Amino acid sequence: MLRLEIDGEKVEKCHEMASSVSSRVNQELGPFSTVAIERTVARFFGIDGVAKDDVPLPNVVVEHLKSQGRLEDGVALHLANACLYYGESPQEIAEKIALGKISLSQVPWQGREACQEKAFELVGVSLEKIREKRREREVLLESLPVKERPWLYVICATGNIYEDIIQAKMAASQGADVIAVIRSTGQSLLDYVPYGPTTEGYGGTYATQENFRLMRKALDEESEKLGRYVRLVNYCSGLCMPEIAFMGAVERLDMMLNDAMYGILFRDINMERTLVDQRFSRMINAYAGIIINTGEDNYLTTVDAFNAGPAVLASQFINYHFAKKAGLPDEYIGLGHAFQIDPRIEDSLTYEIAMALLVREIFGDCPVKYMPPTVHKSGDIFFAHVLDTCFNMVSVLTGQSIHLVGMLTEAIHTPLLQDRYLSISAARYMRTAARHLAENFFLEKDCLIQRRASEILDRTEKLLGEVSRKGLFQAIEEGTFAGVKRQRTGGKGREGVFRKSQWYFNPVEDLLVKELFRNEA
Amino acid sequence: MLRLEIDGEKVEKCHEMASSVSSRVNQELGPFSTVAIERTVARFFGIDGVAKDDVPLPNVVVEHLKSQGRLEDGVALHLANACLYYGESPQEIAEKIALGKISLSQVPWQGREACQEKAFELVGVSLEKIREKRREREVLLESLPVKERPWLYVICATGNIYEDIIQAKMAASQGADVIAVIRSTGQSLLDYVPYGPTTEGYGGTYATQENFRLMRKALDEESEKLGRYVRLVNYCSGLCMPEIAFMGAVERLDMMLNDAMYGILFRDINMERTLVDQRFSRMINAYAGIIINTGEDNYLTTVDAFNAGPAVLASQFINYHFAKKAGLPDEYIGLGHAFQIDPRIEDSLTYEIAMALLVREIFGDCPVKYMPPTVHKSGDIFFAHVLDTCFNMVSVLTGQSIHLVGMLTEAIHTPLLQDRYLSISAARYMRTAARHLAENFFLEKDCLIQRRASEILDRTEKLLGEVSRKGLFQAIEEGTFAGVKRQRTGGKGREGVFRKSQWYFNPVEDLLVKELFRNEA
Amino acid sequence: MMDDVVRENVEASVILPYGDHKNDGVVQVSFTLPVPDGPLGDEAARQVMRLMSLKEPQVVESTPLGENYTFFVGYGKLTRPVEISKLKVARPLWDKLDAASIDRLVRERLGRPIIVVGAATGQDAHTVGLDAILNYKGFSGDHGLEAYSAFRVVNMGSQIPNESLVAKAIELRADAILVSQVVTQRNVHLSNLTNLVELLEAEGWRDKVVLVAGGPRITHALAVELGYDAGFGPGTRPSDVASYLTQEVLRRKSLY
Amino acid sequence: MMDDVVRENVEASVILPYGDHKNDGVVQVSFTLPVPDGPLGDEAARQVMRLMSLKEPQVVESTPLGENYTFFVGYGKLTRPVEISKLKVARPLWDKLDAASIDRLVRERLGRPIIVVGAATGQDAHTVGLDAILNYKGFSGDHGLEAYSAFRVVNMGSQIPNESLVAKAIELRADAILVSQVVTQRNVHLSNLTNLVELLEAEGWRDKVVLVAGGPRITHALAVELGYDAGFGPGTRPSDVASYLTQEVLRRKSLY
Ligand code: B12
Ligand code: B12
Ligand SMILES: Cc1ncc(COP(=O)(O)O)c(C=O)c1O
Ligand SMILES: Cc1ncc(COP(=O)(O)O)c(C=O)c1O
Repeated sequence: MLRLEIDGEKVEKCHEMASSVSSRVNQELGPFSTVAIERTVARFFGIDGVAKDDVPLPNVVVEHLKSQGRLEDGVALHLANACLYYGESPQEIAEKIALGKISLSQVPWQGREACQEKAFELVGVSLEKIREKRREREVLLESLPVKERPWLYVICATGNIYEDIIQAKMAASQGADVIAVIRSTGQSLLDYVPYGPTTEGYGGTYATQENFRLMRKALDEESEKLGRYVRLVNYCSGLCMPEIAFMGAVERLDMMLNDAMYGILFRDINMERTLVDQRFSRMINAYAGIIINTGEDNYLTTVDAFNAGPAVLASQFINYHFAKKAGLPDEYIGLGHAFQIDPRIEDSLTYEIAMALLVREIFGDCPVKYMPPTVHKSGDIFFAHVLDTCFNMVSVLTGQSIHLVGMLTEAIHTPLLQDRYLSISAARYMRTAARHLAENFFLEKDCLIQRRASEILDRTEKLLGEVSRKGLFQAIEEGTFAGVKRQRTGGKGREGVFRKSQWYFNPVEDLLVKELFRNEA
Repeated sequence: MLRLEIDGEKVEKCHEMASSVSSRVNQELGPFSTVAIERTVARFFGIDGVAKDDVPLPNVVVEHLKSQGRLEDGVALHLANACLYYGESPQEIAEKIALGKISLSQVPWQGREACQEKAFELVGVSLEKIREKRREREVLLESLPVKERPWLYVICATGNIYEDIIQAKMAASQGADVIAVIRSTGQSLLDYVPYGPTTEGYGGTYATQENFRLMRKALDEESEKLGRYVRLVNYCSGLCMPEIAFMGAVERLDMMLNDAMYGILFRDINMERTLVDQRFSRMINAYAGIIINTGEDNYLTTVDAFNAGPAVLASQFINYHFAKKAGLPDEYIGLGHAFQIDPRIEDSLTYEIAMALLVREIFGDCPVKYMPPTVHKSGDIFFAHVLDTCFNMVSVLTGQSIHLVGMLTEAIHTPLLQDRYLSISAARYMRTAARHLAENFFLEKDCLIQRRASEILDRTEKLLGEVSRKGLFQAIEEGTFAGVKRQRTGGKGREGVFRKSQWYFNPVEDLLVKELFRNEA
Repeated sequence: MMDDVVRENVEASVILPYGDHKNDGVVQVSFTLPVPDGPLGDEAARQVMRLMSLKEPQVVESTPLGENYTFFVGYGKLTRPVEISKLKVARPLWDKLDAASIDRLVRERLGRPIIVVGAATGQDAHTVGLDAILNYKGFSGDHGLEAYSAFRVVNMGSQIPNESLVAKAIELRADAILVSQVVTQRNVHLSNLTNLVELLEAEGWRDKVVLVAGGPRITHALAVELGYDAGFGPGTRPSDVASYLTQEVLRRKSLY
Repeated sequence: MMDDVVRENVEASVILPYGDHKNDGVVQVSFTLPVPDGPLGDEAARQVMRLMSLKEPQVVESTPLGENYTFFVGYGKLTRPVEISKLKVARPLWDKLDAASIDRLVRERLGRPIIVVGAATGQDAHTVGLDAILNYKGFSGDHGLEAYSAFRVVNMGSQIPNESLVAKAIELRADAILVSQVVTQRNVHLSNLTNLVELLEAEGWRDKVVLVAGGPRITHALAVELGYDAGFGPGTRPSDVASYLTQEVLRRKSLY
């Protein structure tokens, strides 16, 4: 087995620092909620669908309350109050709000206790539904076990969910274990979640509940046929993180891309907004038994991968602790890593192995999501296939868990049918041909791999030292991650962050905290 | 470093058995010579060119002597005798023979001593030319050093030497270290060597001296341009082994395919003919400083590679000892091996590594020629490229010396310009990206690689035991190698083998033996 | 007829390549042009794609292979569709039989084994494909003709002159001749195959045998064109050949 | 003119793809058809190749991708040649200048830095290409425009609405606008690029700036067609852009 000699104390030190960094953020942001969280609570109440002009009802409710100056209390109290008073369902209340027939702040007050009780009752239905979906998955996994590792993960990105379905099933039948439906370019900056099936997106389909449902259904059929449960992934990033987390939970997605800092760095979303939203969305992921995928691979596409090791590792530590604090156990924290060192560098493959091993070993119980080379691929699809083969080799050799299958046409277009097939079959070959290869080897003392890994760990420790000294906000302001600088007060969606009032109440959060941290209490 | 724990005693035992197998053959065949050897001697005398009907003059001379019933004495005595008597050059004598103007057996006898002296003088010129070519190579290698390993070896096979030249230069500029010009299908069964440049061959050009010269010249130019000596290869197998060895020696080829058994097994050439010819041809190779390539890779294309390990290794031992007994030092014995296990077999890559390491380590000073996957390639050029990438990886990981670059279009056609480029660039990438990778690893005790290698060595020892018990002739008759059975008395070219008379004299052999085994005396 | 069954499985009667969307027509191409790398080369490459009737030709890679030669990878869209109903599909006519049925049929109807002579002819030394069909061991877990009691097989091996093959077939009064041709360079397989037919005709034996060709570049259509009864390409299983030969030999004697 | 020099380097006036021999016309293709794997599918694939004007179409691989979809690899020979002299090659007009000359030229002739505003517009969040051109660090060892005293650079970053870009350019009285467009799906880059031109025209600013587009799917010809002054594709070096901008800006002011 390839095992590094890692300095356990250094790792411990990194964990401590990252934990304190995330605690400090959580503490500072504890008093805040966001429009996205409140819309999520509305969804937990069962509010769905769109009003005229396609505005989703959760947005209608939250905007309405905001315009009345009462959003600071959270939507839950006011919705429950209205339900009690009118004796109607939240959906009916929401529809009436949309028609201007009800004004939430005008509804006669039914008392905090009654409202809270009603609220717990109403969101309880959704929570039960999520538990139900989780059990469903467990049963399916029992009867349709997935035996081979790493899981082969491919994307569909036609922009038409029905076309995606054909392609996803085909990919599954070719050997894919995980299907990710790529999201339309730009959805992360929409401050609402579109509704219904998508037939014309670009760079992908919208993350809508209907799309989730359609694809999950199709994959369930295919899983049955193949005798192997095919997992479904979508994105839980952007301005609607928590709402999408909810949708994924009730439609039995199995994995979601959810990173504590991705929106800040790569979509210029406001820091506070993202950091508040990530916590709540991850609690939902945790409750639903959904594996999250963090986005450190993106650093490696933005800055020079050869030098980005410490920033990637530091970010993984931080992302990990944010996730833990949102109630995710290790087995659900799919940290992102990627094979992106310039292939012209001498010994690049050796460096890739070093970093892949390091991440793998430090987060031994986390299912690392290992991403393929992309940046250094060109239109030479043949050489791209060579690079992917090396990536496949490193993945199997270092025992990765989730293997995003690289595409030979990465530099050209989102995958054609044939690209996906060729890439899956290459990855499958490696998984079989090198299945027990790693068991044959161990590492020489002080070899290049060992030295490289130690160096990266050392530099990570230093970097985390700086971050914990400055705090995460300042570190990001100074461009610590992916070379991107963002201002705490800048970025999109900042207007959606608000300080909770003294009356603030969020039954979903209360219940999730209770359930997720039961043992800690 | 990846190093097997090999049982040194077993290896020693194998060497002893293989050595005795080859000694027995050499002894048994000592009293024989062949038409090809005599034609080679004629060439050493300086006879070249063709008579009418394109029959090469060396053939004319040998056929003439044969028709006169005096071939058993060897051509040397009679040629020298004629030269002395007529005071003409061997070439002039040969031309006259062709015109029916001279009858060798009729020439008045000048005395054995005078004839031998004349013969030594005449072949001495050719031997000096070969030494000169060897020095030339040494000087070029000094000024145009080749630094990277493994050497990348590619083929040209257009059937037109001038087109080959364009392609060979292009390949060299793309990074090829060794150019092999593929020989026209079927030349091995011609009992003469065609003359002049080839512009219409199939599956390749003829191995002619002119083709050798043209290509060597072109590659010398390109070497100069690139600052790196580009080696040239051609085939020294078939009914004309020794003649082609001579041509390669005087035209400064750097490597030649020369196997002790290939002709028998794969071209159904008579056993005795091949085994007599191989010894003489290899002595010439040795004298010229030409690396030979043996053909065990062919076994792996003919029978199931997973099970062929012991036969390959046994054959390598035998080929090695034949080579040693022909005066080749280890550095010139390029044993053939190949990556050919069915890619659908679990752990196929691990088995490939095991065998590649085993061959590499047993013949530590021999430059193994490692051949790429071919049999299991289909028209799926993309997957073929994946297989080649794995082959490239194993080659670098196990420290091979001569790397025949696999082609993604192997199953379709001899390489197009673009195929060669794509394959060379894939191999170069691996050589750089994994340059020091092997230094990071060592092998676990009793791992699969170790176990597989030991098993193959054990079985090789048994197999060699059988072969040495039966003798090589019977072993081949029983289909020990590549599953091919041949009769000692069967096969092509048998009529060209003859028992030497008591007057037999071969000045080339005498001089080569003296030079090559100087230290042993 | 199999072909029509398959035709029915094709959903549309007119089809186009499918890249990412139905009927998008996307095709990948690669080729080398004798031009230097640069804007002119790229335009020449696009022109090649236009000559191939590809719309929106995209050069996604151009790499110099050496002075004045450039390798191109491109994508384009074919808009000229294939009309399924107009395709002419040639295949030998036979139904797959299992080994037991074949052995029984031949025993019961012919009363003796079918005599088969096989060879790789001319300069061709590729025996693996021929052996796969003829020898006991077979191919992909499917036994070769030798494994059937229904066949008596003579595998002459490689590099057999057509003359020797014909002589052997006549000598054995063979029911079928099986020829393997792997090397296709400069179309040597075509002349070899044609020459065999001519020899057989000259000997007056063409009609007395079922004449079959096989190899990676052989299709049934090509074989028929060259005067053979059937052709078998890559991936052929011995049991396919056994089924075909049984039916064809019996049919000729009106026993099937 | 570079193009003619290059044209002269092409040895023949009429060229064909070169596989293994001059003018053999060999082209590799691959595509997927909505047909099941089998003889009908192979024939359909050969038909596709015929529609692409390929002679001797050879299907070397057919693999089922799923029910009713088959992937094909093929080789064929193009016999319709490219006439080199008829090709229209579009490229921006500039000579390569070194950094020192650029800085000197601008200082001496313009007397102030060239003001450049750059952005990845619309939904496009790909900044690496734009940064490679603009930022100090540059690309492949070639420094970006920021490294020159000749330029004052404002890199607005990614996902910038065209409106903001135009507003910024007007505010700074920019000499040049540099737009990066990487995502091309459903031709979103075309509408983004066109829209920018329209906005600039509406503001009366189109003629006041040198307008440049760049990205992996941008060619000069395309950019010009869309109303830009120049387009830069993959592999562009910052020094190319610096050379072009210097010459173009000075030329417009009759200083070059
Ligand atoms: C193994 C091999 C060899 C071995 C052959 C060993 C042997 N005992 O057969 C050796 C090393 C000797 C060899 C030599 C040469 N080879 Co070679 N060889 C191959 C290789 C790698 C595999 C062929 C094979 O065994 N396939 C497996 C069998 C099972 O498949 P198959 O032959 O297609 O057979 C199936 C069907 O076609 C069909 N079939 C075949 N025959 C018949 C007959 C009948 C009657 C029927 C019904 C069916 C049938 O059924 C079979 C089972 O499904 C191919 C490349 C490749 N991957 O295909 C090159 C290849 C065929 N060789 C090639 C060449 C050029 C040569 C050489 C001329 C030159 C050289 N490169 O050294 C020499 C000369 C040999 C000669 N005189 O013929 C070329 C041919 C190019 C072309 N299109 O013409 C190829 C394609 C490689 C290449 N890219 O250059 N070769
Ligand atoms: C890195 C990357 C990303 C990163 C971007 C990080 C960042 N900070 O830029 C991340 C991960 C965020 C990303 C996301 C997405 N990406 Co992306 N990404 C890439 C990738 C791998 C490399 C691009 C790159 O950096 N190239 C290196 C630079 C130096 O090259 P360049 O951009 O061509 O620039 C050169 C020239 O074009 C020119 N140039 C470029 N701009 C300009 C401007 C001017 C003025 C000038 C003069 C010159 C110029 O000069 C540069 C230097 O030579 C490509 C695939 C690939 N290998 O190309 C996919 C790719 C571009 N992405 C793609 C897609 C679809 C997306 C997503 C929409 C969906 C998804 N797959 O997740 C998202 C959405 C992003 C969005 N909203 O735009 C597709 C685009 C398909 C298409 N043809 O439309 C690609 C091709 C991948 C694929 N096969 O699916 N991506
Ligand atoms: C965590 C995470 N979220 C989201 C995305 C992409 O989604 P979008 O383009 O919608 O922001 C990525 C891309 O890799 C990611 O890593
Ligand atoms: C030792 C040796 N000689 C010769 C050849 C091929 O030459 P020919 O086809 O002319 O026999 C090979 C093929 O691999 C070989 O290994």
